Amino acid sequence: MTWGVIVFPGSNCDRDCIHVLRAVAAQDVVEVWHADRQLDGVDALVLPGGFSYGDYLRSGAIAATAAIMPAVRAFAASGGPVLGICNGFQVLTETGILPGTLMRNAGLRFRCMPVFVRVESADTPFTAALPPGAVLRIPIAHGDGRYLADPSTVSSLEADGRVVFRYCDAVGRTTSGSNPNGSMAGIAGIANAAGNVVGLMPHPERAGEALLGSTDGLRLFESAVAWLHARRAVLQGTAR
Amino acid sequence: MTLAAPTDAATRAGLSARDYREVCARLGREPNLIEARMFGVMWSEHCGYKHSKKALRRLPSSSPRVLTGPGENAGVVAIGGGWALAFKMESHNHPSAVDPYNGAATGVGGIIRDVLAMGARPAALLDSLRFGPLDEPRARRLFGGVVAGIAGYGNAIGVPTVGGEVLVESCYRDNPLVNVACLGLVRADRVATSAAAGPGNAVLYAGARTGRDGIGGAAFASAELDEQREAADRASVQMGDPFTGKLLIEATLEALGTGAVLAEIGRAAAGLTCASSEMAARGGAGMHLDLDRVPLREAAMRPDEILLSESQERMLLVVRQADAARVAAIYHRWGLCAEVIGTVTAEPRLVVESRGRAVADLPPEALASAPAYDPEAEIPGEIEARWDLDGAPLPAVDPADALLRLLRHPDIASKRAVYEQYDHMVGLRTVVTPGADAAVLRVLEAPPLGVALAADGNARWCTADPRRGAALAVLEAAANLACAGAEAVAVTDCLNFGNPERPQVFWTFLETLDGIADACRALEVPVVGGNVSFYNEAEGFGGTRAVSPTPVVGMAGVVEDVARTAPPGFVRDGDLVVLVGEVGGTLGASLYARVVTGEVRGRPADPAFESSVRAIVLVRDVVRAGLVTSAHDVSDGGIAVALAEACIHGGRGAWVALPPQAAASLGEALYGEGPGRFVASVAPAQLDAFLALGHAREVPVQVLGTVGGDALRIATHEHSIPEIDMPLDVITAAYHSLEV
Amino acid sequence: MPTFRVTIMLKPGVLDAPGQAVEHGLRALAYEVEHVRMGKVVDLTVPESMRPRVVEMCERFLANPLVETWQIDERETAS
Amino acid sequence: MPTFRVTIMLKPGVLDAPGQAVEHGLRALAYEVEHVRMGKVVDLTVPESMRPRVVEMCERFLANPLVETWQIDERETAS
Ligand SMILES: Nc1ncnc2c1ncn2[C@@H]1O[C@H](COP(=O)(O)OP(=O)(O)O)[C@@H](O)[C@H]1O
Ligand SMILES: [Mg+2]
Repeated sequence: MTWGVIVFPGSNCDRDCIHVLRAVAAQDVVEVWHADRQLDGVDALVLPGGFSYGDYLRSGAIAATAAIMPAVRAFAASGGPVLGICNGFQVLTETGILPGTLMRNAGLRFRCMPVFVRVESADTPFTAALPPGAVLRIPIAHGDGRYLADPSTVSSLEADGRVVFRYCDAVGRTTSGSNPNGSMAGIAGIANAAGNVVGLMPHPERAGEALLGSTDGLRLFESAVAWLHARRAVLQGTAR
Repeated sequence: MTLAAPTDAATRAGLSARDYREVCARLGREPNLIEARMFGVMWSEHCGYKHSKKALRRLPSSSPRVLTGPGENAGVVAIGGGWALAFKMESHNHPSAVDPYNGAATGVGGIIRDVLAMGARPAALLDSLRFGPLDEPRARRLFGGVVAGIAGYGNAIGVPTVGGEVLVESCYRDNPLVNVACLGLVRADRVATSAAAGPGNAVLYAGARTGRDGIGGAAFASAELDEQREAADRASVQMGDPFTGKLLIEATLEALGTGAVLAEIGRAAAGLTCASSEMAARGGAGMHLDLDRVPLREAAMRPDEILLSESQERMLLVVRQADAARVAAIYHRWGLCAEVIGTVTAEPRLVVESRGRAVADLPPEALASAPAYDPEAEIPGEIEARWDLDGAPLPAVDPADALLRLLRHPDIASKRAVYEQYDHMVGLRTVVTPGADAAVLRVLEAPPLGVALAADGNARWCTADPRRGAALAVLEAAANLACAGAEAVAVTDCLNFGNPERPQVFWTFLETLDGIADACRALEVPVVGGNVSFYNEAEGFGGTRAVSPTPVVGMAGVVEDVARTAPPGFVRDGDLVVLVGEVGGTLGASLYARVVTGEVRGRPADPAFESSVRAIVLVRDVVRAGLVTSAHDVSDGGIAVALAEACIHGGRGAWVALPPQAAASLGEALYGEGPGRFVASVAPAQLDAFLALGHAREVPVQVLGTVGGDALRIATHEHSIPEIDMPLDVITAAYHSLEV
Repeated sequence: MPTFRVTIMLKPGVLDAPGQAVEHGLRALAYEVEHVRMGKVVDLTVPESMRPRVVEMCERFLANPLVETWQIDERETAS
Repeated sequence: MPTFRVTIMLKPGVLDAPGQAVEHGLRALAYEVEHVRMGKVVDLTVPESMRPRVVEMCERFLANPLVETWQIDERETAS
């Protein structure tokens, strides 16, 4: 499959995502420049972490105005898998493609460490291959990761199974101690209504190789690849 | 010719009478005000190394691996696989004292650009920090502000901060130290230079616009700091913009990739003046600059302001005229400024033009080579006085209580509260994250190759004996690397001292250099770059003291296979706890003595280079061979603290016996400090091989006990009642008590 | 050209972590404080033609309506 | 209790990276803007006794006198 990784000015995990997709997941990858207007021939899209435009004003707010974003919106609307990681998640909320917003960590500090998240929904390309309830060990590295939305939004997210990842402890329990940033309901990642767009604060690309301590993050990308192959098979089937 | 008396111009430019006469002598005329200002910053201690230049020659700076030694933006050393590392440490002490956040942040930005200027992709940062006692509000504010500044810049720019140090001593109360090292990776055949060459070539300005930032900051960094000056110097703080810094990295690496860049330099200190004169001097060429073409942030900047501005995130490049537009286009695409502001000339003159007339016309060499002094050196009386206290009896303290006090001491306590605020993983290179003896980065481009990094310095040892203290710091860095299975290949150092014009200070400086040199020779590792920071002493703030001699040693080593390193913590119950090296060490200038007497007394251990290096090499080899399951060097707090840390890191206890006859006292056996000692753990089946190897290498290796249980128990004999019997959770809590 | 000062504050209900930190910081320095809220200001100088669109700039971009409120004040025009 | 609004702006000469970024963002959304500066506001509610010390709070803690200027306005007291 061919993945597009968007490069915003100030993205700093773009090369990391490209490495994991290419060298570990054996995918084709194209860098998508923020100033481009088209997304040609990509099967899936990653909005990487970093500090786009320095995260000035609000994290992700200025990147949300980038020339490429209309194409991203269209790709998302067409059902293409989109993964927003950390700053990429913030960009997706700022564009309104995902609901809610990410506020300054409750502790006010930037936090870089491995955390555990529980897979709450298999209804996305990135979790379809993961057993619901699976506990993943994936690092976080953010200062603005406290998920916030109005209560009605959160309850509908919960009701519709759109909370995809929730912070938990090593055995999957959600405790106050397991929530690193004060996110509502311990939310670490969510999906859009169709499920094809997922945003999360943890960095799956940093958990892609045993040498770096965990391969749990790789499973998100592999899940999406399997999902894409399945979809392609179906489409070819219907085409025939 | 005239031996002019220092004019008003000279004093306004911050030139001493002596230096002003030297300027006139070199020029054969008096400089105009702008020229005088240019000399003022270039001949400041910070840029000019007037007091240190000659002494620095004492450091060994060559090895078969060295591609670029001291003198360039950063040293470059081959690491195999066709790759090389660029390595450099800088101080940002005075700016951080005045404005902890912006001072530390711009320190990070500056050192990253030095490494970038070698053509290397910045891959890791280390930060060595020194503060006054952390129970004092001002020290707390400085600590918090500096850490926030390093995080604020380093995290955003996407270079992981993988290690460092935090040490606390009262001498840093008014003089906090902020030293930052950057490591970059570059293909051995793609190393860049800052030597301007090729008459007619274009001088390209790239990056952020020039504003009135830190005018005269380089000189400011060398001026003794007191309250009045702090007020007066406010204009001198610089503000960094990591966002632009990140764009500058990507654009510059892309530009270098085209092969069109002939030379480049990344400068903030002394700005355009320093960059242009150093590039020209290093290339034996000249430069013609037109200030009207410099992209400005503010209208109506004076020529000297443009020349001395320390605005951040700027580079100066030399490219062929034919390539200028193509290279500029790369920077523009990244949203940065790029303007041709001049040309390289054959004749060694730096001619600066503004509004159509030449405002300065100077020999670059004269600017770039400040006079080298031979300051007087005289041994400070108090040093011998301290030595006389060696072996003097210490107040009796309950050993278990002492262990807790040591584990809580900021010098030893876990720095997790600091490095959790740093993105230490971005780049996917960090195989061993902060908290271990050395950080290990993989060289993604040449697996399974890796690079290990450590930074070390010890105020107590250097206060009591700068020569030994500096040597011990180098040995400790090498020991840290050995625990990661790494062979040391490069040292960069930051030398933080008081006023070098005082003979007692300069004596400690020379001793320190000799200590570093001795140890580097013993380890056969070159010093490829570094920095000197003098005048770290302050009047006011209720203190008048200079900092203790504070060398900070940054060391990089090669890891042949990143999968073969050893963790510091015990990993398996039933493994045997092994001591490499002798029990004992000394309590002279030890942290134990500091904690129980409140002062630094006695003399630190003899470096014993031969045996220490043998032990270091043995540990490196057993780690590489996978013979040990964990390895941790014995440092501050001696064997007892090393054992406690191995238990805490591994989350399991141990029961050990320390043969007391080996030491003068129980306190010395437990808390004595000395080089070339390690606490390792080994699977019983591997023990004989380990012992045999130790015997063959003439390194003492002895079994102290066994890993297991939920407490650390240290007895004097195998069967006696433990002198120390501490539950794991108690020592763990003490160790994790440090807050930022 | 007209200059507008846009003042952006968090909505009353929303946890203002930075504001709380400042509150603690001031108390640590032995100042008595009842309450602290933090916000942002954006000073905008725009061509006359943009005057009618400043509100839109706030809604669409400068503020996040989900958690922030804003206020626009015109400042005496710098000539 | 009196409430003060402290408005903190970077000194004119100081690089305003956030302001530049916001300017860029507005242009990207096709708004014409001449100039943007960003700053902070701190709304302080303090006991009457602290009124004389608000200036001091700004100097010592709220602002960074090295790079910032501030302005204090009293707001109609919220009962
Ligand atoms: N303590 C030191 N040990 C070795 N080399 C040093 C030391 N201090 C300075 N140097 C070298 O002297 C040169 C000038 O130092 P410096 O002015 O700090 O460089 P920069 O201008 O990049 O800060 C550099 O190449 C640096 O590596
Ligand atoms: Mg220097």
